[in-house]
Amino acid sequence: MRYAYYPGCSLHSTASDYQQSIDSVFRKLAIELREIEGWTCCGASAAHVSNLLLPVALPVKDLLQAEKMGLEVIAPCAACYNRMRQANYKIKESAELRQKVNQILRADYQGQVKVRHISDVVVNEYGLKAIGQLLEKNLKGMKVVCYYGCLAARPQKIVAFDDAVYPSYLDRLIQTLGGEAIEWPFKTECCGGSFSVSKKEVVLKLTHDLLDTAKDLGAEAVVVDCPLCQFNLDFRQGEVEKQFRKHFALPVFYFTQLLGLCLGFRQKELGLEKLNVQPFALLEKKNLFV
Amino acid sequence: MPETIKDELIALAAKLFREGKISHFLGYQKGTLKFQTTPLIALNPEDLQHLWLEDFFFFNLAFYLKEIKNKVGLLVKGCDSRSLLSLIKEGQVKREDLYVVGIPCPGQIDLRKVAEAIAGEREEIEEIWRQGNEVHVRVNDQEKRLPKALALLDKCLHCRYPKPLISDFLLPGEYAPPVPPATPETTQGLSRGRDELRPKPLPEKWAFWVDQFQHCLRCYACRNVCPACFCPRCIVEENMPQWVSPLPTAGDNFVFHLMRLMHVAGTCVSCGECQRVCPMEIPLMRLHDKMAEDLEELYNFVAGIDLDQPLPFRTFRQEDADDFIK
Amino acid sequence: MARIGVFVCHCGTNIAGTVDVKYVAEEMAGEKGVIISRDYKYMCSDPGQNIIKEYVRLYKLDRVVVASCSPLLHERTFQNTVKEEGLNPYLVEMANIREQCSWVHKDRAEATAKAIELIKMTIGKARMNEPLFPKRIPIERQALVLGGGISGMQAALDIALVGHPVILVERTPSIGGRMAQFDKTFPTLDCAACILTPKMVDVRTNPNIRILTYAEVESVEGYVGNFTVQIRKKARSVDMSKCTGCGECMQKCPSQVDSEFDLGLGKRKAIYTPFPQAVPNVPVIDRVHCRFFTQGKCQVCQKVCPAEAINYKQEDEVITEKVGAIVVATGFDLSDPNTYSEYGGGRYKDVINGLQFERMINSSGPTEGHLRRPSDGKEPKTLVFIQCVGSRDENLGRPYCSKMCCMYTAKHAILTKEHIPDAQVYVFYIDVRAAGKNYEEFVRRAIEQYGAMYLRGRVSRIFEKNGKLIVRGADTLSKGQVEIEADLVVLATALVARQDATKVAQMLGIPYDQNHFFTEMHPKLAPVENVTSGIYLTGACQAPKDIPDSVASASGASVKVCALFAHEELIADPMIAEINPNLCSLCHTCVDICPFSAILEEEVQRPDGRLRRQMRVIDGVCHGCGACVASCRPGAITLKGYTDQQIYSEIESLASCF
Amino acid sequence: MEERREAEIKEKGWEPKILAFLCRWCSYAGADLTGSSRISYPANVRILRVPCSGRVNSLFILKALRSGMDGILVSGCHPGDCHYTAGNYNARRKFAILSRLLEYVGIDPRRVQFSWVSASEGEKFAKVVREVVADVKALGPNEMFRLDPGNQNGGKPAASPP
Repeated sequence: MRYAYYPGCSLHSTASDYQQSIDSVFRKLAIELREIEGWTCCGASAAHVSNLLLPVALPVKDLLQAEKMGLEVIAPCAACYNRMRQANYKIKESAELRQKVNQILRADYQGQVKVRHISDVVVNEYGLKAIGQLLEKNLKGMKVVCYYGCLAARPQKIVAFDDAVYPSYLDRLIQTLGGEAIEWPFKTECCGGSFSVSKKEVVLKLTHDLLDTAKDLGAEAVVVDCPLCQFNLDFRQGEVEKQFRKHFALPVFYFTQLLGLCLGFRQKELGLEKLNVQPFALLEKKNLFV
Repeated sequence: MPETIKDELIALAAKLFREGKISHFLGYQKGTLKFQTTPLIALNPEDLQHLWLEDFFFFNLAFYLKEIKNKVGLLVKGCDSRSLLSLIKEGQVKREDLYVVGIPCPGQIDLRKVAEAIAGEREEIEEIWRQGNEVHVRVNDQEKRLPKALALLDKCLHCRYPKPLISDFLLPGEYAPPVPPATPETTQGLSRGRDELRPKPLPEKWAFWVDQFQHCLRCYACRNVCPACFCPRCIVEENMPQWVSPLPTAGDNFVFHLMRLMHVAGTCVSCGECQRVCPMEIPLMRLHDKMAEDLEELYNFVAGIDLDQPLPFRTFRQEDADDFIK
Repeated sequence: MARIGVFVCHCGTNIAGTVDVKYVAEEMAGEKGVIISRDYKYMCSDPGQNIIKEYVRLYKLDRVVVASCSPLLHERTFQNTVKEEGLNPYLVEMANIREQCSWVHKDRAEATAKAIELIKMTIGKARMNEPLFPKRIPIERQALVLGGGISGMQAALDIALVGHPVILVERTPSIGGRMAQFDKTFPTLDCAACILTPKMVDVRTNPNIRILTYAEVESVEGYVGNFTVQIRKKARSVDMSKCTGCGECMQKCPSQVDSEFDLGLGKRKAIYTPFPQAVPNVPVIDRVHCRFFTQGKCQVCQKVCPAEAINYKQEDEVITEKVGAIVVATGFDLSDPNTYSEYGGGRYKDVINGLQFERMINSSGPTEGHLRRPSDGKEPKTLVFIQCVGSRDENLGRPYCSKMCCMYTAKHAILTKEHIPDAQVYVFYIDVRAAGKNYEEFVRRAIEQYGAMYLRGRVSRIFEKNGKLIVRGADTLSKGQVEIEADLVVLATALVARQDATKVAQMLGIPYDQNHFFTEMHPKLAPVENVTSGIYLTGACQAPKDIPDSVASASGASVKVCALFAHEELIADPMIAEINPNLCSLCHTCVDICPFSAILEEEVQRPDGRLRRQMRVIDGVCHGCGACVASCRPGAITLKGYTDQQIYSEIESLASCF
Repeated sequence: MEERREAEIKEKGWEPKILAFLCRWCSYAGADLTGSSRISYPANVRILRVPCSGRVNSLFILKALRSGMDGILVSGCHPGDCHYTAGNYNARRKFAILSRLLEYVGIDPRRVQFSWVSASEGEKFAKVVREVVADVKALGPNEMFRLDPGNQNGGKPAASPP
């Protein structure tokens, strides 16, 4: 298996731990990731609210690179994934836009490059059965909630690869790893996204609700596959605790980190020390600490 | 083609005869003219001894299914198989009555083009053989090499379906387009993309076609050879009312050819036989290609490739193109 | 050689004011085949018609061309005129020189010249006219009604009351349909059973109605007036002629099964009637769950039956019936509430749908009319109703409105408050659609008198917290998010076509829309007819319909059936298509093109005794549109009245004018 | 007749002859409404009534062109309004292809036009006729087959085939 890889800005900065764990896990799964050469911004955050053309033209520039490579694209960040899928959709939908974008990029892109979310590839392409056979450790006794966020689910017909409101692919992965994925109604509730920067109080309220219900249901950790969600739930957790006078101490893992642990990698290979909410006590309790 | 394959084919067909699965087997036999095999209609295993497999077999044997309404075994090239599909869709043959044997095709030689390329006459050609990407011709003891584009039938240069789309048995060999698909135009769409007439102003087009139509003798060879023309009696032979006058005037020829186009729309698989047999060398395929492209563009319909797709004039979609209507 | 008479009408000054009618009449006299040509002030008047009659008689005319107004106006008039003289009415042709000439042109010379050409075209056509004779098709005056719900029952009754025999086929063991499941009906709140049960009895006791329950139609062949249907009567395992309906067997049967009728909220036995008032009141054995059929022993029902009616050996029986008309009243399904993941996707027991609520609040339902939470049996105090669940939802490909949810939700709100006065009821809605007699008033009552809290907005999520259901949604009027701690949530799930609707449609040869609802002939002007003649639609198989609408459409459909049955024979319009088998290639283009399924392939014996396959147009089914004619490449099909010959002759006649 | 026509043309200037195939349920009734509303339009159009636009065979159009009609109009019910449910949809496909073929052999699409006119669109019918007449006037007479000996209207022999 071989894919064109589009890390996006997060994976090189706030989510470098995600990147580390992906590198390790994919090495083990023998899936080759070829980083798209000279990739540029996917058009999320600022671009797509400022202009209609830019958020399509930007990802198309990267997709054109991928087209040359002749490979499907993996995007680990839900925002990048969402942008690229949207760009493909819009390019196919509107002849006018297609023409404009191609004019700008001096290219002939028809929206044909397939873009996959990293979890989609791991769970649905590589398959849980195959993963089950590689495990060296398991998450026995660990109760988690899986948090999917919105960008890999909505708009449903453009990006979703599972139920858009109540997805279950991460839950199924956690079960395969031997852990307990708690039924949790807030799987796709809003985390506040990039309001984290501009309107922090909104994010604090929303993340509080998420963490609070998760804790209530007995979760010991949260599992995510989106760097924005991870940032809000993990980095802001201290502030939430302070403002709402509650104690959560819920580590927020990337799914690749837990998968990596079960595949036998050590914490350093998975960037676990970069998590804000320290996971080591929990991991020790579950005999996963190495 | 190696003798072993011929033996294998004869054994297969003979077995089909013995088992009563076929009453006819359609293949090729040695022709009386050079570089041309003649259709063989075998009625029993003995007839099969005349089977002759060499690389010159442009005849589309599906043609005979217009007449032979029995259980038939037949050889088909990739492109011929589309005629079969069309005839099945038109209710003229039943799939279960056919035993289809696929034959690999290296691309068929267009003798007219070869003669033109060597600036000689057909009769002067002593030998033709294919080698690599070229066609070699011996004329007056001299060997000439032609690129395939100058020696193969036009349709072979744009071969989209080298492998039969339906078959019960495939003779061994390579089922690949004779010319590698070089540009997107040759692989996508039926477009030959080179009809210089298309962008011309209307009067020039009319002048061109009226000149062509006025040469038509109304010999009806195009119609008679066409695997898509299977009506028991053609409407041009109708005289109550006589829509098309039998006199070969440019005007009535225009009505005849346009009518024929409309009648084979969706069934015509662009096999090119009409143009090949036209004694007046009217470029009929330009018309057929234009229509095939329009059908694909407007209705996403390509003739003879999908049994489940309804013929374009037997169905509609509410959202079909409407822009030409006031 | 035709003997043609041309009659040019002045229409007072309507035509003569612009067209030189005298000159026109004179010009026509010289046309080939024209024996006489004359003008008159009003051709349609009695004296005018008399002139035509006189000339037909005098000159032995065999074609009549009237140049006057639009044939849409007076074609029938002049057809009758010549008929009185013994001339076949289809030998009359009209040239429209008023609407399409004198009224739209001002220049006298231009209009006159055009009138001449129009008449010449018409003469050209008339020359090719042939006498046509309407065909008579016998009608089997028995109707088949598919579906024994309120719509099917009403249709069966209406037809039977006129005196025609009706076969009413119902798939389940009893007639009654959805309405039998309801508690009360809006907007009057009378009890459904009270108005339905008498109707069921009427159906049962009507001597013209044969009820076949636990039966399904397997095949339909033929055409209007002459359908042959095969009906499978599933093995009931109970002899209908012996059973007295005492119910002893149902009491003693040891197998308990979830009741379909109660939508899983209650139980039934393996031998059962769906509900106590079932018609016929004869149980069936559900062989999938019966101990005797699954394990080979038990036979308790047989032991206790005082009438010896139990027959385990009964087999399915397929009967063949001839009917002249079919009324389709197959009804609707509710969309599966478990598919809406935002509402719990089936994970919460206390999220139910409207029909389940209906069963629960029904005094003969599984809780005997007491509202109970399915999870713990407690009485709910806070109830949330959510409307438009799966309706008006583009994402689900279901853009339509389910029509009755607004009304039954208001009804549920009222009934809740009547059962539990201290309950709090919330209703989430997008719009309230209460366009019906006394409907809006009913909704207002629910809000104002019963205090139901209507919240305009959608629910984004339902989740469980501390044993309560938290319903989180938007209230777009107060522009805020609301969270309600509910005990019970009722979803007004979308009404959808029956799961097997497309199969039924294909069997009957009727069209259906993208939502699989059956399509009427015309949405406004032919709402119960179907393009397939002799098949009529009624009730919710066409689109969501409430009881009044269903009953009205049922009566409409019955009138159509009775109108068809008013004569022993169907008089078919002679202007229909005809196929010449000698020219036909059997390509079936015509079959695919025909919107009425009027063309079939059949095997006929030739004079030499050999069989040959050929196509035939069914008289009475063909509507005469001519689409097949235009698509027949060898010209094997003729449309009588608009033949190729006639049209060719019209074109030629016009061409010869210049 | 050729002489007569030429004389006529000399006298009045050339006026196009347009043949219109109108479906009986919508467009024909629409044209009637144009009349009863007394909306005038040029007198060049001759109406031929057919039951449905689906009845119109491409041969009618080809034959009409061949017979020297300067313009042809086919008009039926709007999509979805066909009295027979689908005749106009079937017709539309054939006309679309025929129209493109005619264009390809050099016949101006403005000579063979199509429209949807409902029974209530008297105004529209007049407008359509006015447009078609103006279009065909701009194109000039249908001279396409006039040199043809097969033309029943006489004429001069075509250039003899080589």
